[in-house]
Amino acid sequence: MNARQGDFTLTTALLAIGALPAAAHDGEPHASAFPWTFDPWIVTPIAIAGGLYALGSVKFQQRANRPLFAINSGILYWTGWLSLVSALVSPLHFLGEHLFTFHMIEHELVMAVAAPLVVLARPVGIFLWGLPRPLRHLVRDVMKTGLVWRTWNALSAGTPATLLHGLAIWVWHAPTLFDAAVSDILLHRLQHLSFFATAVIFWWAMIWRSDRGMAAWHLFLTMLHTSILGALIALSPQVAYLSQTRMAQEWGLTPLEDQQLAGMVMWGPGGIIYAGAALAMLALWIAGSSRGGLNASRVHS
Amino acid sequence: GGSQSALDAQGYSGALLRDLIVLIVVVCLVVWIGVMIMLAWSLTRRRDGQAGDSRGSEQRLGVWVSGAVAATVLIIGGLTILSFQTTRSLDRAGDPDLTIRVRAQQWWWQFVYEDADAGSFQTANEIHIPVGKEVRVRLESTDVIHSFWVPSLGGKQDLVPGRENLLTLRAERPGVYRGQCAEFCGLQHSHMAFFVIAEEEESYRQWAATQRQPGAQTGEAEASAGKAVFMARRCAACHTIRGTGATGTTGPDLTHVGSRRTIAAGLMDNTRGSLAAWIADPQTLKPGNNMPLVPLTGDELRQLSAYMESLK
Amino acid sequence: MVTDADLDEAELERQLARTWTSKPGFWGAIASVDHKVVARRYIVTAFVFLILGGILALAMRLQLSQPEARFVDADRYNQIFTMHGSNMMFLFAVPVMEAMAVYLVPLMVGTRNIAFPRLNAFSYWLFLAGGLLLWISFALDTAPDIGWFAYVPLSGPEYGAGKRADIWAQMITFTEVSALAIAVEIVVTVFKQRAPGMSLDRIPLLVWSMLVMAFLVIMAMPAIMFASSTLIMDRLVGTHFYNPAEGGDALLWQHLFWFFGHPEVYIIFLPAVGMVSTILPTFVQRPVFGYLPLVMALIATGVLAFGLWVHHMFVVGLPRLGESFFTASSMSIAIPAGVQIFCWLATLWSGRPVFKTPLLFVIGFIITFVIGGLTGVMVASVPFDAQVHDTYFVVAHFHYVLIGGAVFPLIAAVYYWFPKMTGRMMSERLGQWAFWLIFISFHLTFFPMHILGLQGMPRRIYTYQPDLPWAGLNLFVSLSAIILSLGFLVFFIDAIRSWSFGRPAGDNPWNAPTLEWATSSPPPPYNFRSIPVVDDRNPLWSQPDALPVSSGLRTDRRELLITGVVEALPEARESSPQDSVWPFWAAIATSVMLIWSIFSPWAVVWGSIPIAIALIGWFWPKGEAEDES
Amino acid sequence: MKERVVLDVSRLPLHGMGIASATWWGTYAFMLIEGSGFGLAIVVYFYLMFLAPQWPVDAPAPDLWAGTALTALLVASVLPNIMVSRWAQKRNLKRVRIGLIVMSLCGIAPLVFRVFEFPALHIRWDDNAYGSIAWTLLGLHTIHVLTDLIDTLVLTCLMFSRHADNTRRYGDVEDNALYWNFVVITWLPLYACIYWVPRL
Repeated sequence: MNARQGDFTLTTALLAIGALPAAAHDGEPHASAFPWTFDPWIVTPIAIAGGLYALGSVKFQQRANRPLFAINSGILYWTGWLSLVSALVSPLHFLGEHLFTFHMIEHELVMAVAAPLVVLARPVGIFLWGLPRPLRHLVRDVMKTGLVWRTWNALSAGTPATLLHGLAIWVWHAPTLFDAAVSDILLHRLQHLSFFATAVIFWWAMIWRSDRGMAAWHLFLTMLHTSILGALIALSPQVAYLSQTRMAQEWGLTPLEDQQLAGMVMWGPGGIIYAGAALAMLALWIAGSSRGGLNASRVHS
Repeated sequence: GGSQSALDAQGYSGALLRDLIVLIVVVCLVVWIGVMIMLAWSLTRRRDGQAGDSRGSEQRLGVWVSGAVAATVLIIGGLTILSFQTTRSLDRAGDPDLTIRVRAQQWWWQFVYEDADAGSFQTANEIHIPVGKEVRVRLESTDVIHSFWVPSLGGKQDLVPGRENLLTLRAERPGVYRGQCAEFCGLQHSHMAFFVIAEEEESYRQWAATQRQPGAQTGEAEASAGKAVFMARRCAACHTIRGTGATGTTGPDLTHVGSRRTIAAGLMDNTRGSLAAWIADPQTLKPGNNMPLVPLTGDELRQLSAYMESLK
Repeated sequence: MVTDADLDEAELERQLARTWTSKPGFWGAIASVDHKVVARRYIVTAFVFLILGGILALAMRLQLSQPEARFVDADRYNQIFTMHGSNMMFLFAVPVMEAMAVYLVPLMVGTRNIAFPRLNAFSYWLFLAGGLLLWISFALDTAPDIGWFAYVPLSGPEYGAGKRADIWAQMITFTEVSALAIAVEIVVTVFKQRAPGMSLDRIPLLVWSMLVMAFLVIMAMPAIMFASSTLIMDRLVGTHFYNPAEGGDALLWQHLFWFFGHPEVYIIFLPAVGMVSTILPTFVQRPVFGYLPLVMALIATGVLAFGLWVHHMFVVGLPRLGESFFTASSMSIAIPAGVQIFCWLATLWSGRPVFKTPLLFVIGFIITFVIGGLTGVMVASVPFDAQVHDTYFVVAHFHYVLIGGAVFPLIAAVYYWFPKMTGRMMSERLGQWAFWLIFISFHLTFFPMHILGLQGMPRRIYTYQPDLPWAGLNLFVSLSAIILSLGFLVFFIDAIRSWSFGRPAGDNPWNAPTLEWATSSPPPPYNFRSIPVVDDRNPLWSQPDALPVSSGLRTDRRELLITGVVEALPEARESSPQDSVWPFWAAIATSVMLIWSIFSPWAVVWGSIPIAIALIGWFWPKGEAEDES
Repeated sequence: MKERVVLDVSRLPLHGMGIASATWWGTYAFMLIEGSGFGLAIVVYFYLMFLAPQWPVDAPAPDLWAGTALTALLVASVLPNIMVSRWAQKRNLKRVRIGLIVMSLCGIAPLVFRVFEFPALHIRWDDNAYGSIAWTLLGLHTIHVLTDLIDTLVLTCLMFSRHADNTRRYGDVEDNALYWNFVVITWLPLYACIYWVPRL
């Protein structure tokens, strides 16, 4: 490995996107431009989600008397939305199609950054405000039907959500499937959709549904299994993801190095996010365990 | 002897690592002194009449503790970047000038100089390298895990059966550098040393040219007799002496054993006496090693050690 | 049905004693399931193993005191350092910390016995059998000689001759099964048997540390069980897990071993942290500063422990691109460690230190552990580690962490809780002697090893040549080690003497704030006359006059209180099992099966039958009050 | 120390069920230990797979029928298992007895299929690392089926004894049902690994 690649490693590790100019300064075919990706099947839903939320916030702002809530959740939502855009539309997506490492960063952004932020913002209410009135009532009614409600409740309980999200992560990282997703655009969309959807369910379950202690436990388990998957990928002496790492050479990495770095991204930074969330949940759990007026009165009954 | 110390750095990597070690130790020393001052102050400070756990002082303590934790984060962040810089400097560009394949085994080192043009050759427990050149060592093990370590030249790297690891050495100054197996590898782990002799390009070339020659033929009668003993007494079943009928591969290649500084992986200096002692009773000198005790008469022993010594 | 509500104190104590006291005599002692009795056995046994391990260390120091010494031959030396490491980790450090938990946790959470007390008794017998297996094999000169880490292929079928490696692997199984059993007991005791009102944020820090330790055991020990079992399978029935020629891998062993081995360090260290956080406030007479940060630091250390195993493998040829990740993650453990250190310093700063022996050892711990932590930061750096890995630098580092970081607090804990356990004080004068001897000679012994390591001295060598520049320091280290052992001798003499002749202690000699000091010293078999009710983190300081308690538990059966996980609201009265000899027989049956399985895989089949019989005897209801519901 | 009574617990039940029972938590803790064991075994399976140039090593993918039939059987057994647990909650002794007999049979039947699973792997444990881990996964799970079967059999006998009609026993039945669910659930990823991953 030479110094140029050393630069590459550092910047990849620490600055992700900031590394781009350093990575490609050798006049490869892609050096001049990092194109944005405008896949209508991706851009349209993201744009709608952004538009609806903007419209909804404006309408909500006019009626509500809780501006602070709106501002906080707005910041969360837009940060989440922007990380989704940077993962799926910005040049990062283009890079992800060429380098496994960037693809992994993209996935971590979708699953461990965008999803929890959007979930924290609880945007459904605002979305509804963004809809025209008849549609709003229709959607609200649909959401309240027993089937939808029960399905959501069943899925977003702690254990099913953790299992579902874990299953999505492990199944898509089967080398054959992962490689297929890189070459088949339909599968690729499906992959990102299932990552994001299961991540939203997972984070919803952790943040809003589960008891804090259980949430911490599920987050810890998720940290453990994603770290192990990352470690498996990072430590494999064979290139398992053939077509995903095919182009690594153009970027100054061997395919094996690309795979190792990708695994490392999942193992390290990915794991830290889950671990951090788990610790935050535990802290809330412990700190709140004697509050709420229940304790003293009920013990001394 | 020969230098074997991470602090006595004589190679490119060794010097980088020494600088890093010194720097980190200094930073940590400062941190430790800082913490000790805080500890001493907490223990000895004068306490006024009131117990000091009012709300305000608790908050002040909180600020201090948070500040100290933030400083911890900064320091370990800085040390991580320092380590990273060193790692990057260690992995320099460039193809190696020389490649040596290392096959570690219980409890000695086999070194193969791979050179398609000039011809490959083998040594044991001793390598010569040219000063200032990049030497790539390809590390393999034929039995258990060993670790290749020449502290004065650079860090260590394990030799794992079923895998190959790489390490690059570059000696900056001529000298004799001692290395030793650093991963516990069984009974005689302690006696698994080797020497790296860094010399100027010219003398390195001469040495390599000599090593490529078949084993020396001497006119000395005692040595010739020793050769006959070597062939007759099963020695040839395990050892190779190029240019003779001895082609065994279990033990070290003895073609130029007389030119080496030590025998039995750094156990003893290489003299006729120590050779004789070793051949006479290897199991007492290095219990458990794979060289069997071959019964010899006194004359045979003298002849054999003379022959070994003559293989310069 | 008899409850305690309308009895006077003396009558209540009489009835409780009748219900909870074990029968006298040999079989009564074998059958006892009192957590204090079992813990005392555990602690004493573990300290015996400490002494034996220390003697091994002295043997090694004797051999290394001069170059090419011939006091101990290579084979014996390899057995000795393997025994020293395995013994200290598996037979002393982990068990003694768990034993302290078994003794203290039920008292500190205010309950009458540990959860699953029969499992507790079983675990002790199994631990004892594992220890005996290892030491008898050493006496027969067939002890393991493969290092406490037993790397394959050296320990594999091809290079590990005889049954030595199998004995090591099976000793692991013994101690791990007993450790897992205790971990389960601790988790359930802490979750379900806390005194009413002891919500999560009122749990004593020692109990938190033991809880985190128990979770680490539960998550980490299966890795070593899997590893040691597959090693035995490779050796006995010819599987190929670790054989690279048939698709196995030598590094797989290291991953599994260190996935356990790294958390193992925290399994030992976290309880010590809990001891410090408990002892310190008592000797400065103020509540600990930063309760929640300290709890979170314990948990964060536990979580991080599972991400750090590769830092024992920096030189095996891991992906070079990952080095900065590995360095960063290994160093990050310094953050929770820093939180703890600074919180303790803040506690010291704002309190009024009383310089008794326990506090001296705590201060010695801080001084020493900070050095160990900083050398830990050093070896966390991949390039730094490339020079010092497997040298005496690492030997120095982990002795600073394990002796300085765990044994010093343990000795402090012995001085601190000895009065509670025996009803008698240890000698303050001998304690001061022991402290200064141990503290000074510890540093004299282990500090020079850092330098030896940097000077190129590898670990696990039984001798070295005279022309290497290590002889002087090695002699110095060996002489210091003798003083260190004298220090420990003083400590043991003090403990043994005080056991019978110490000054009577009274309930709460240190004016400590936690529940174990609310009962008599030593505590009665039922621990508390009435179960305390808690509304503060330091109940004895907030309620100095009269302890709030609950009433209504039965006295004619062993009954304790089950409470909720979060707020510890009472949920049920539950019976606690009677004494039983079945755990003893089950342990014997298990030992037979495990040792037999070193020699034949069929042992697993035939050996299971007596185990099943013993377990049925253990669980079959006897129709006593215990069984009522 | 002087005491002040502030709480009366005499009206609490003499035995807790579900999360108020220490045994329930103990069962979960042991399931966690064994779950970690299964998880590790699966990780080792993948580790060896990532290591090997092709997977399975020197063998065709295992035959499906025995494993699939056993999987169907195990999944189906969850239904009576949950029923037994409910009946135990309601303290219906007669039904619990019948249910336990059914569950004993549900424990024996999979073992019959298990016998055919080992040859269906087309490799021996001592052929190569793939064989070793495949046999280990199957063996590990078999041990769990066996232990729970023995537990169920003993419990069945117990429920026909004079000790049967007791909240504690019903609690044991529930914990046993919990453990059987665990045995079934852990089998599903093992089944996927052993039978379907080699077909990817």
